[in-house]
Amino acid sequence: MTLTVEHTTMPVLGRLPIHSSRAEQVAHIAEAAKQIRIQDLKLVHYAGAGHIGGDFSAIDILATLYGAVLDITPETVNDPERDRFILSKGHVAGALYTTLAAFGFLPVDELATFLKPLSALNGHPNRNKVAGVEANTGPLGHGLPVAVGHALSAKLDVSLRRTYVLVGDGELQEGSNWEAMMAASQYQLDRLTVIVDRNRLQQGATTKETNDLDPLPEKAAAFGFAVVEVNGHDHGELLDVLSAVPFRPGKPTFVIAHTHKGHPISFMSNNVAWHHRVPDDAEFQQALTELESAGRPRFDREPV
Amino acid sequence: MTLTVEHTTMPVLGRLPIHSSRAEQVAHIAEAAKQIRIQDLKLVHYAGAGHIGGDFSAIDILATLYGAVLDITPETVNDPERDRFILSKGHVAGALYTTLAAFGFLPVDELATFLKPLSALNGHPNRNKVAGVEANTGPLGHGLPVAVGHALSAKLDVSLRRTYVLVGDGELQEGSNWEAMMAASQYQLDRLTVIVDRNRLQQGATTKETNDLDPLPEKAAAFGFAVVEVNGHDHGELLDVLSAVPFRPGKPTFVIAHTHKGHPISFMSNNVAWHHRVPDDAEFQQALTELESAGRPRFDREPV
Amino acid sequence: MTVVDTSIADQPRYDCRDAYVETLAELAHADHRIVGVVNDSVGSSKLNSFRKAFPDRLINVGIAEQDMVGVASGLANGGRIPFVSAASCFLTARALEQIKADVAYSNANVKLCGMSPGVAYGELGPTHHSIEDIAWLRAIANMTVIVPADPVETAAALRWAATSEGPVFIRVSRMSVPKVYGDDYEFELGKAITVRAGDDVTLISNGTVLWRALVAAEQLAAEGISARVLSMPTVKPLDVDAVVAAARETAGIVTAEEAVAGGGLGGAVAETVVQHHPARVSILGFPEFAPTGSAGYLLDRYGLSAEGIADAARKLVKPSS
Amino acid sequence: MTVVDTSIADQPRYDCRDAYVETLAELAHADHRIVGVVNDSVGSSKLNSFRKAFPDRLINVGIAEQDMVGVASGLANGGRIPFVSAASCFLTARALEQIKADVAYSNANVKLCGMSPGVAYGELGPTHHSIEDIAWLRAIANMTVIVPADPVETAAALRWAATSEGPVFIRVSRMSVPKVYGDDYEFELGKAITVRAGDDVTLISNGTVLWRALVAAEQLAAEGISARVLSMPTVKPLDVDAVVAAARETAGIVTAEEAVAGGGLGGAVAETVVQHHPARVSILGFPEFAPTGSAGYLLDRYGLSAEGIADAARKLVKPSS
Ligand SMILES: Cc1ncc(C[n+]2csc(CCOP(=O)(O)OP(=O)(O)O)c2C)c(N)n1
Ligand SMILES: Cc1ncc(C[n+]2csc(CCOP(=O)(O)OP(=O)(O)O)c2C)c(N)n1
Ligand SMILES: [Mg+2]
Ligand SMILES: [Mg+2]
Repeated sequence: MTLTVEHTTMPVLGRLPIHSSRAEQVAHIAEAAKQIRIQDLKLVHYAGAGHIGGDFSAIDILATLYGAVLDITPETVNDPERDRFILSKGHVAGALYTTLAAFGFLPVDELATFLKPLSALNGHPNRNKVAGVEANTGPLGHGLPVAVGHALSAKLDVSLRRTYVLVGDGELQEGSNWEAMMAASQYQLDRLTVIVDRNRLQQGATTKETNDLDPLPEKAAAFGFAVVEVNGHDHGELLDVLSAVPFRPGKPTFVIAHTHKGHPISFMSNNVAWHHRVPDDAEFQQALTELESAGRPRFDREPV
Repeated sequence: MTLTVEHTTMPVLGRLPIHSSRAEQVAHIAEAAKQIRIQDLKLVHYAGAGHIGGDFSAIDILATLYGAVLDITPETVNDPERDRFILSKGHVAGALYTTLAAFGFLPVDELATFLKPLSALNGHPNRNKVAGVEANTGPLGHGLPVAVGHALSAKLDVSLRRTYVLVGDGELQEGSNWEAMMAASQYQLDRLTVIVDRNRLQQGATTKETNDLDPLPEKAAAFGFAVVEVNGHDHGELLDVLSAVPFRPGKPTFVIAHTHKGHPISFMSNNVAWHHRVPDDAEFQQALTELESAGRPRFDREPV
Repeated sequence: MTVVDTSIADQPRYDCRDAYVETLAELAHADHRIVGVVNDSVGSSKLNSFRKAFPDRLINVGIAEQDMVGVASGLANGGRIPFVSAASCFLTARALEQIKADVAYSNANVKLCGMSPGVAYGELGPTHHSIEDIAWLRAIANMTVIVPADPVETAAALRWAATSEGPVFIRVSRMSVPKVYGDDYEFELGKAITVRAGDDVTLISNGTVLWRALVAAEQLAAEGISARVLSMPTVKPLDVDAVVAAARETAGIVTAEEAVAGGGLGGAVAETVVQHHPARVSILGFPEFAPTGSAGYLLDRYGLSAEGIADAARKLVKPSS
Repeated sequence: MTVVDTSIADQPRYDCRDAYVETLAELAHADHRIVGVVNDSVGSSKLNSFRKAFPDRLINVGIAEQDMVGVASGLANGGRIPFVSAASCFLTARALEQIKADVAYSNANVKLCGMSPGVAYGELGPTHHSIEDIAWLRAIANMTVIVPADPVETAAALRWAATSEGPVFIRVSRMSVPKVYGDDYEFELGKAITVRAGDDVTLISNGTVLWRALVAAEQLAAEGISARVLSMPTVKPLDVDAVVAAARETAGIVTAEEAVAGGGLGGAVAETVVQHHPARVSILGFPEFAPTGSAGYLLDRYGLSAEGIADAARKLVKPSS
């Protein structure tokens, strides 16, 4: 199996006009998320590598951010006053590239180079090669300190630009995050938003079995953050929360987005095996069918 | 000024018989703490180096641990079943050496080699050179992970031996500590006790100005510890708390010992300048007079 | 000791992590002090079977490398013999001060096993390439650095480490390799092994590149160039005598390793020859952060193929004008 | 450029951190993008006056080196030019993966200033000795490594760093040194400076050891040995031509640095000569974790004194039988 341009079929969706209604925005994000998932599935299946579980866990968040929240467009990708988004869980680079392509930062057919020799589309994002990437991540626990640094620069500039960083929940086991959270709170970086992809799975097991993060809201609150919990697959909730930050003046925001790894694919969802498994032909077909079937996939937040 | 054996005048105090009364134990610890401070003052003054502020902040804790809590004596210093004490804030090595000498682990006159060429008594403790030292510390944020490792080994051995680790409050800004705390809670290491020397000062400023740890009790509780606060200069409180652990079965203990850097010296106490300043002749004399003057120095816990 | 040398390129290939887990389980059965310590790397270290056999003796601290190494040091204080198993890139870069202070300087009996080192993670990119690990750990005093070349040597080095007291770093390759050694191989610390005799030029290698050096030697032989191939599993302490003999007896040395060009095996060989017997050394390795590509692609691209090694050797034997 | 060379040992001594803060303030006045980033190291980096002058532009993240370097990378993303000032031992050991990923691989415009490197912390012991920093950072691609020898060179290197784009590591010495350079000195990246001409043997040094090499050269001159002294402030990229010329024109090279023996300047020189012009090199540095002792005591103990350097040079010129 080889990935070719034939597999890069996603339409470029772009942004809606600024004054579109909330309902229009939500529908647009939902369509984007659907297209991004379909395209990302093809990338992983045909390239034979990737982190599809974490990709699908994060795509609704990415689609919301790039589709309606971030003040950044392909034209302003180098504007110093752009909002910054840092993908700290860099192993879902495939989801990021696909999202960037969906919103016009990257030619869709360039996705066909994913993981190929000399491609800009490495297994982890490289800001020197891909427009729209703000930080070279991959080792966990790096994005949050970098985001704090950017939020500090904005504060020094007395700028209103915002910084968003998406971290994995397992990733929060890295102490560097807690160092950064203390500093963010000390410097009252209320234009910094940390989004946790709270899928309760890490590479080899559940977070609970490995090194439990709970009570996560209490941890984040004790580290000086305003904490909000959302359904991380509900575009409306995500849009409302991510565009409303800060919630408490002077406090950075910690959004716990409850998600499922592999959502919404029946056989992937909440299944640790899909951290970096590659769907075979049958699995690929089934996943494609599930994604293309009408209706918005249902996600009920688990009892914690 | 040169440190010589003439300056190593401290009596060896040793331990009281096991069945001594609490009052006797407390009096013994108080006497030990006094002698250790006098000796440590001489070390720093005559050697011309050391961290006297942090030493004096921690000496009551050290004297309580070695004087009445830890199941370790000069004879059992290599016994696999001994309790372990790890000084994570390794910059107060002088206080540790002096305490070890007070309780017979080290000849008192060897203290005269403090910081001298080829001495075992380095500016930070070396477990390969000094009996009673369990870990080579100095870089902050190392002792707690090591203590977790030891507590795990005890648990694997189904042993009742305990692990105590003393950390600085500024030190808790290191993320490695929070990694270790998550693991300690995950593994339910209830025979592990973390003692924080909560003097609210770090190297260059207050913790509050630098990177505030508060609300520290909430942080530790959210990381799965049973939290207890004590007056870190009150030998009775320290004895009661440190010998009563664990407080919650299955939970490691986090003892916040409220202290003053430089306690009880009038001009050092709670003064950041004394992190590693060396008392000149006049200061030395005054400090000595204050230490030798009768009565137990008073320490009122600050309103937080 | 037997050296498997006929048409090595055609032999079956092995992922050394399999030898790693087999050996670790064997050692753990024999010695209750042995424990594993991981950073959510049970799967990537292939330790699922180990966990099944010794559920209490596989300590997973979560994604927290500093804690992982500190915990290992504490476990050693408690009498355990911890084998830390984590991707070499994260183990060495993230926990370097713990490796220095808690392991090397503390002289703790901790075995650091750097899994999937070099460019094994291929397309995952430079953040996941562990090409600096050898240079980094070699710079730390009291640290033994071992880079086995095949599953036999991996197992032998692990057995040696389990019974020797003190800090050891062992690279455990993921990129599959043919067997270089027969099963009678015994690991000797600090000793080079002449896996092929020769007088014209010397190839010094280890890890996943050693068998490529053997193939290069065959290619050179076909051209009438007799290449000595030294296997150098121990980068630190280095076998000074073997390097000096090579410097003295052949036209020059090519070092080839799955690592940065300089500071590692090549650096150690260079420092040895200049201090004992100056000679030409060609140091092969990665000179930069690699672009996207598979591990095999990257090795070839940077001359760590049989062809690349043979080329470097030819230049030493017949320097162009 | 003038070189101060008469009886250098008798000249006044300077703590290079003073030149550091003066220059940083001067740069910060001229360019609003410059900020300091510290880990509770305001005092130990002597930045109290800087903080007074630029209260908002000194970011103290607390005792948290990983965060410090990550924050610096983020500040650079926001258009700032961060100068990270922290004890070199903690900066490099504790934040190595951040240095690799967030700074070097990201090609972020971050200047890493390793304060009080080498054995400056003397009696504080090996945990505080930063003797591995050069070897560690040299192994990382896209990383410039500079080790200035005196306050003049420290200031010049900082000015260069402020106006050049990209990652730089600069060691800022605490152990006091005489001035080697006149005030007209200009820093040129990757260029050795012949601070003393000579034909018999070459001494290559930098940092706090350079002036000792100059004294050694005087001692050797008294015995009729003409020693060339090369100042090598840039360890990476190395001045290959100057090293090759030394290898070609003199009997051998002594490298002397306040660092581990191997992997750093000595390693870089060794790798260069074996690949371009094999020659004898004697690599001076620390071969182990140092025992208790002051910085001066330790330098002497490990042959990094004028006498030790001269001794090594004599052996190259007149090899004993
Ligand atoms: C420092 C570091 N250690 C280990 C890894 C290997 N690793 C890659 S992904 C992953 C699991 C991440 O889990 P989580 O953060 O929960 O992400 P998600 O569930 O969204 O995939 C691990 C351990 C890494 N990339 N970086
Ligand atoms: C990793 C690391 N960073 C920086 C230092 C330098 N340092 C030594 S002591 C100290 C302050 C410690 O403050 P705290 O932990 O509160 O200790 P105490 O107040 O008891 O002295 C600092 C920053 C260090 N030893 N290790
Ligand atoms: Mg997860
Ligand atoms: Mg303190």
